[in-house]
Amino acid sequence: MKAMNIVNAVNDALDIKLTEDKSVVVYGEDVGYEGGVFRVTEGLQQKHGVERVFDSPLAESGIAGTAVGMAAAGLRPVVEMQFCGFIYPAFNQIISHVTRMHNRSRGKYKMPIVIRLPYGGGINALEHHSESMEAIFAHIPGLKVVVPSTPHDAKGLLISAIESDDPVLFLEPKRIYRAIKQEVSEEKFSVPIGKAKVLSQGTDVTVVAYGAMIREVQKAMVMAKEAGYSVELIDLRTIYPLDKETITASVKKTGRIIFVGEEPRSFGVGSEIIALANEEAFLHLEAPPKRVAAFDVIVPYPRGEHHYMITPEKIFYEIERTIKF
Amino acid sequence: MKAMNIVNAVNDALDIKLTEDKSVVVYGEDVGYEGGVFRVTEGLQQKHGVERVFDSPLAESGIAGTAVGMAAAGLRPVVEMQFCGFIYPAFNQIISHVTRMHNRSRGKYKMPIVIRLPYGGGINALEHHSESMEAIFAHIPGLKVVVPSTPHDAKGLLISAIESDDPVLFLEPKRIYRAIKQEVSEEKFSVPIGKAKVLSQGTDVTVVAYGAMIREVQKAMVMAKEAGYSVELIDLRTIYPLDKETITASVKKTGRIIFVGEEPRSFGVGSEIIALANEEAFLHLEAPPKRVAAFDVIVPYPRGEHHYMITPEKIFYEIERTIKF
Amino acid sequence: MFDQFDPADNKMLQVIDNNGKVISKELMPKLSDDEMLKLYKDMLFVRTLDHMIVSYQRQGRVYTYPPNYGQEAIGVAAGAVLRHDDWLVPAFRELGAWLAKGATMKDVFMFNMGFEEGTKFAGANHMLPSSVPIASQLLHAAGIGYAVKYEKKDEVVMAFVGDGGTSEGDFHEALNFAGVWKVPVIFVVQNNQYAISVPVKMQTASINMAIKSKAYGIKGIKVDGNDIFAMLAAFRYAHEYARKESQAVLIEAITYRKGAHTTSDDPTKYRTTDEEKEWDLKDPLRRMKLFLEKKKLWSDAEEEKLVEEYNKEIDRQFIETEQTVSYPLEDVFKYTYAEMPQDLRDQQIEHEKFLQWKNARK
Amino acid sequence: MFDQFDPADNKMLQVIDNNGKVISKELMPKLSDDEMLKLYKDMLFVRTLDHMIVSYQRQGRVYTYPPNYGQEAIGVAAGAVLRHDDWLVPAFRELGAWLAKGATMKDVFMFNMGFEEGTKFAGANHMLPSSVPIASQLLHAAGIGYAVKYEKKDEVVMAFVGDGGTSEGDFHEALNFAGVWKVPVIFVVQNNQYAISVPVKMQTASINMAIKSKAYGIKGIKVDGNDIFAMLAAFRYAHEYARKESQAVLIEAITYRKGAHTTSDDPTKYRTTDEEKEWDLKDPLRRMKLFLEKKKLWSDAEEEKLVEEYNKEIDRQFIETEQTVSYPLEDVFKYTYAEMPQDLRDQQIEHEKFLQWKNARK
Ligand SMILES: Cc1ncc(C[n+]2csc(CCOP(=O)(O)OP(=O)(O)O)c2C)c(N)n1
Ligand SMILES: Cc1ncc(C[n+]2csc(CCOP(=O)(O)OP(=O)(O)O)c2C)c(N)n1
Ligand SMILES: [Mg+2]
Ligand SMILES: [Mg+2]
Repeated sequence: MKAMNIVNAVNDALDIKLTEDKSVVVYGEDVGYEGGVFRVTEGLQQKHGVERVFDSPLAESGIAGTAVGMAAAGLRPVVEMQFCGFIYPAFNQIISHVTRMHNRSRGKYKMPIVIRLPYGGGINALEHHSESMEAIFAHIPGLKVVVPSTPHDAKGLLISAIESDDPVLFLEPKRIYRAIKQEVSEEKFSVPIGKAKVLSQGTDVTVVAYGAMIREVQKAMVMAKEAGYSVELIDLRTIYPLDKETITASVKKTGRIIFVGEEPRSFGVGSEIIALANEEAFLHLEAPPKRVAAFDVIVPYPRGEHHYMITPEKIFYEIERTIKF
Repeated sequence: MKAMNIVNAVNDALDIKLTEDKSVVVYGEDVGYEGGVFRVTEGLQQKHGVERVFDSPLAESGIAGTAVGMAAAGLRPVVEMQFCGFIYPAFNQIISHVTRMHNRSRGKYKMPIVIRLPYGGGINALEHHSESMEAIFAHIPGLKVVVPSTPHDAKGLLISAIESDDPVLFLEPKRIYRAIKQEVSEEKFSVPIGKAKVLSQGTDVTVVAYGAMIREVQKAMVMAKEAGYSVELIDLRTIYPLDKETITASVKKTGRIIFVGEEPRSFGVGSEIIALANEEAFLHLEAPPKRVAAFDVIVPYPRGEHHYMITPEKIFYEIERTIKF
Repeated sequence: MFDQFDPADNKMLQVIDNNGKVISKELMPKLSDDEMLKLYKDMLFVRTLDHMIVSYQRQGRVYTYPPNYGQEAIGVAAGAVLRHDDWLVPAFRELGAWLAKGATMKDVFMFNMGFEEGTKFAGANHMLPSSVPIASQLLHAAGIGYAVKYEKKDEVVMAFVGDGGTSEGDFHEALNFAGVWKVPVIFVVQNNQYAISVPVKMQTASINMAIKSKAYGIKGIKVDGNDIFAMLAAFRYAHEYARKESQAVLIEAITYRKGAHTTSDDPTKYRTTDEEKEWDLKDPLRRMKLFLEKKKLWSDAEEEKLVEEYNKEIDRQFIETEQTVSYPLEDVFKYTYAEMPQDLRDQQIEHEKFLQWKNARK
Repeated sequence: MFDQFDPADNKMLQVIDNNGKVISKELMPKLSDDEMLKLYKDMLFVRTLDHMIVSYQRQGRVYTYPPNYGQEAIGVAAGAVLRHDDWLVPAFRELGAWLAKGATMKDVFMFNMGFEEGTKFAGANHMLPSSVPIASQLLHAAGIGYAVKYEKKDEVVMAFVGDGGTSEGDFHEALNFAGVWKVPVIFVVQNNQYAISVPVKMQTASINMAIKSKAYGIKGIKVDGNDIFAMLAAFRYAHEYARKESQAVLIEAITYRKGAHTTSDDPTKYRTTDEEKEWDLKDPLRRMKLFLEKKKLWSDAEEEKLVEEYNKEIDRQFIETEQTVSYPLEDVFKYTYAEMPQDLRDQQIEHEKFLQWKNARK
């Protein structure tokens, strides 16, 4: 066991897979020599060589598109998009090829590609550096979308992602990159894709969240506890495919469900969670399923971000309103 | 009044705006000389000149990106993306600039851009020619997303879209481009963005749909009528911003709501409709809000499309299940 | 060869003229008579197959089809240099190369009948599916090039794109990556003068397409794409160069799409018969036939007989394909993921319940 | 000039050497002594402002900032040719041009303090906001070029990008559109040798950036970006050419980012002090100062005094900005749409209710 933050854990997972599987290659802008702008890939080029861990030209479509070719030729590329707001130039390659080549070739070519994406707000960054547009990707058939909220899960999920024969969008909540340290095994282990985790048991309301929002919910839960409410917290860990079973079981128990996300509210992951609760547990619902998410606006520059980001107070407020409904 | 199909109606709206406003320009791949692969812009270059209606190089990011520049310089570009599956190379320009320039410049630069996009399946076309990924665009702050289902609305909504100071994604259901003829005024008129239309009044269940699905629902309604069910049909016409009032009023009346769409089901427009019904009319719901949408798979090539497309039978089946819930 | 035909000088590699006369002996690729005949027959086969599919389309037996008519020399010459382990990254108008790589007529039929099975190219080693989003496939070629180099394999990658496709950002990124990574990829631009209705002069202001190589520090050459000997000479040279030097190359093949863009297109709307007639004289089959006739290697009578044989075999296989293909429901679900999510399974089960209800109702 | 410095020959336009000596008289732009002094003072101002912002960042008073240090000549020379109605499409490292167009210090402060107000550039006519998604802005320039031509206005568009930015697909599409449309746009690549940590040789294999112009049939020229006279000569020529001929131009300015990529970056990780020292000799201010000193137009004493004045004024305005800016809640909602949808209004109202509850609780 070793104390790791999320940055260390991702690095460790990459290191393990690079060591045991020669078909793994890691690249992206500044990923090689420097080890990435967040230093997530630090030391990997030195250890595994410049052919396996390297800097690409500044072109996201190029990064995703070449990964498709590499995957077709038998490699397992793990690529980084430098910030969430810079994945969009790669959008065509992702939706047209990363996710469709397997289908188009009727399984002849698998696409074991991992796209790592530091995402989310709260770090006082320039525009385009703070967004949380995972709903867009969750809607794309052929993709799996994964988000860890702890160092342990970051390591285990990334190992699963690299070993998956399907493409995985691996979201890294950069706001908590270094915020949490946890004892994590130095051995190889994996956390399955598609399985949510019940972080706290409760009886009054189910809260579903992921990534950096988990911490915020946990802060709200302290307030809720004081107020005498019993909250069940589910860390989704995978956005697509959703762990319907875990969510359904919980909402059937509590009768109330709140989604907390930092994404724009409309047409988001929250809507899907509400749809799921309706489809799977309609007769158990005692209050309208609720989403606590960002406004449908463009992410503000840093000085406006405090208006925009979901706070523990806001979460508590909605918990209380839902319970009192 | 003149008998028009949707192709004629769109052409007529463009013609009217080109005639009355010199700042309107129309371009895209094959849009100029030939009049577009669907002949939607036929005759416009001949009438309004090659500077105003023209062919662009084959580059969708280029088309959207230059539109941003033109809009900043005071023009009102109306661009065409040739098929729904080819808008993705323009994704970065759309999400990063078309929708953000107004905010980033604090209103100094308006973005009166219309992006026309023939979309949807059912025409036996190659892959990438049949998709229906409007949910992705509806989730993007700063964009308005509009879909007509009749020639009249096509004309009126397009005129509103061109006159809007905000960017509009104008979805054209190509499956019914020529399927419906309707008497449409040759005068200028507009249909407001953000207003749904109740096409049929009913009491048992509300069905929400748009585009080519309206016709399919109407066919299902014949079956429903025979079975003695009274269906209220709402044509959304605008996906963002949603007409909450109309939908809410209807679901409060019927107590049941079904969304019908040809999009992949998860994380789609249907999820948002369900969320809306919950948030606005929870206590009126007598059955779980339902979405009838495509599977979460890649749109099949033509010979598999019949498995994939939503049929009147399927819609009727779900109407009945919801009513009998 | 690259120096001799520097695209900055806008020179074009040509071996025979419009009358099939050799105009540059030193560039004529070494070929036995049989090899020459094979090239011609391959072109003839492509042309015949192409015409047949167009006629199937008219009969409503296949959906949209993009004819190769007029561009046969390029694909056939490419096919002649591609080895079993070399990679083919297709666009959609280089049938000769597809067939050489092991794609079958049935694949092509299935594709145009609307079956994904037809883009699998099950029997074709190292060939990607045909790609619809223009130019995006070029990046796959650069990535394969990287993998080939990384694994120290003796493989060359060849990727196709049209003149219109050179305008896409992915064209740029692909050639740039390939240039920086120094990978053995041959990018082939089939400049057939049009992107649907848009003429090439509205696509780019560069003096030719080959010169775009300079933007990426790679070699480029402009070739008469209707001269099969020129194409073969260029491909052989580029193939050797790419392999030996581990470098990318850009080949511009000047040609003309004699047919429609696809069967849904009507080229008379945007081009003149004068223009078409001018290009008729440059037709790749016509030119090679004149060459072969001069050498007494080929005759009209032989051609007629062969085309008849081709027609028969094509029709036989087409009918066989029509009779055997099917699209079961499960195929809609099976291939979106390598490991199918439970939810998708559930969607299938749910749909099957609906189908049961539907069938029970009848 | 474009023929004299054909990028295919990899020549670079230079007017003064590292010691400020004129090495090519005929290219020296016509300038009065005052005009020369103004250019120098503008560079000095940019450098001073730049250093001050970096120090504010260290004090935690602004967020990330990308220094201009070492690249001042390019922006200042650009600013000297841009007229009131000309358009500036910025990247993020050409402060001299911003200020010349009418962007204020306060704008820059607000931007780096994290206020959208700072990218409005309210007082700058025809200047777009600074653009973060690399190279995407170049397409806006091409579009503005189209509008200018369409409306027959006498306006030139100038757009900036870095060496890294040339790898993006949008770079390609922008130059290609501008080439086909024949619009008066000057594309300026500030080749400062790095894209964050990635050296330019890993960005492209082309012999230089200027040669990429050939892919688009436009003129290109490579210029010593640390030689303000060379930059001015090139900009003046290109501006005249773009206007008169309605044509696009690509200018590559060879320079060096002496500072960090942004204040979050540590360049010692990826480059050597030897390299940095070599470039110190080419510093644009140092070179012009040596030139001016030879002409007895400038002295250390004058410089010291002026910098002190600059520092005071900068600090005064910075403090004023700190004291006056604010970010009311409504600003979060107000600008996403020109016509705000009702739903967004409702979201604001709902949030205000929450804030009332929150305040009541305290
Ligand atoms: C990204 C994208 N945009 C648009 C299309 C629609 N489209 C199909 S073929 C074509 C023209 C292609 O022209 P070119 O590259 O010259 O190839 P050619 O058809 O002449 O062989 C277009 C615009 C597409 N398939 N992909
Ligand atoms: C599309 C996109 N990808 C990545 C980034 C992150 N990023 C910001 S600056 C930069 C390097 C830019 O290098 P260059 O173009 O040479 O300009 P310079 O910083 O050297 O002035 C990168 C990768 C971005 N802003 N936009
Ligand atoms: Mg073409
Ligand atoms: Mg740089």
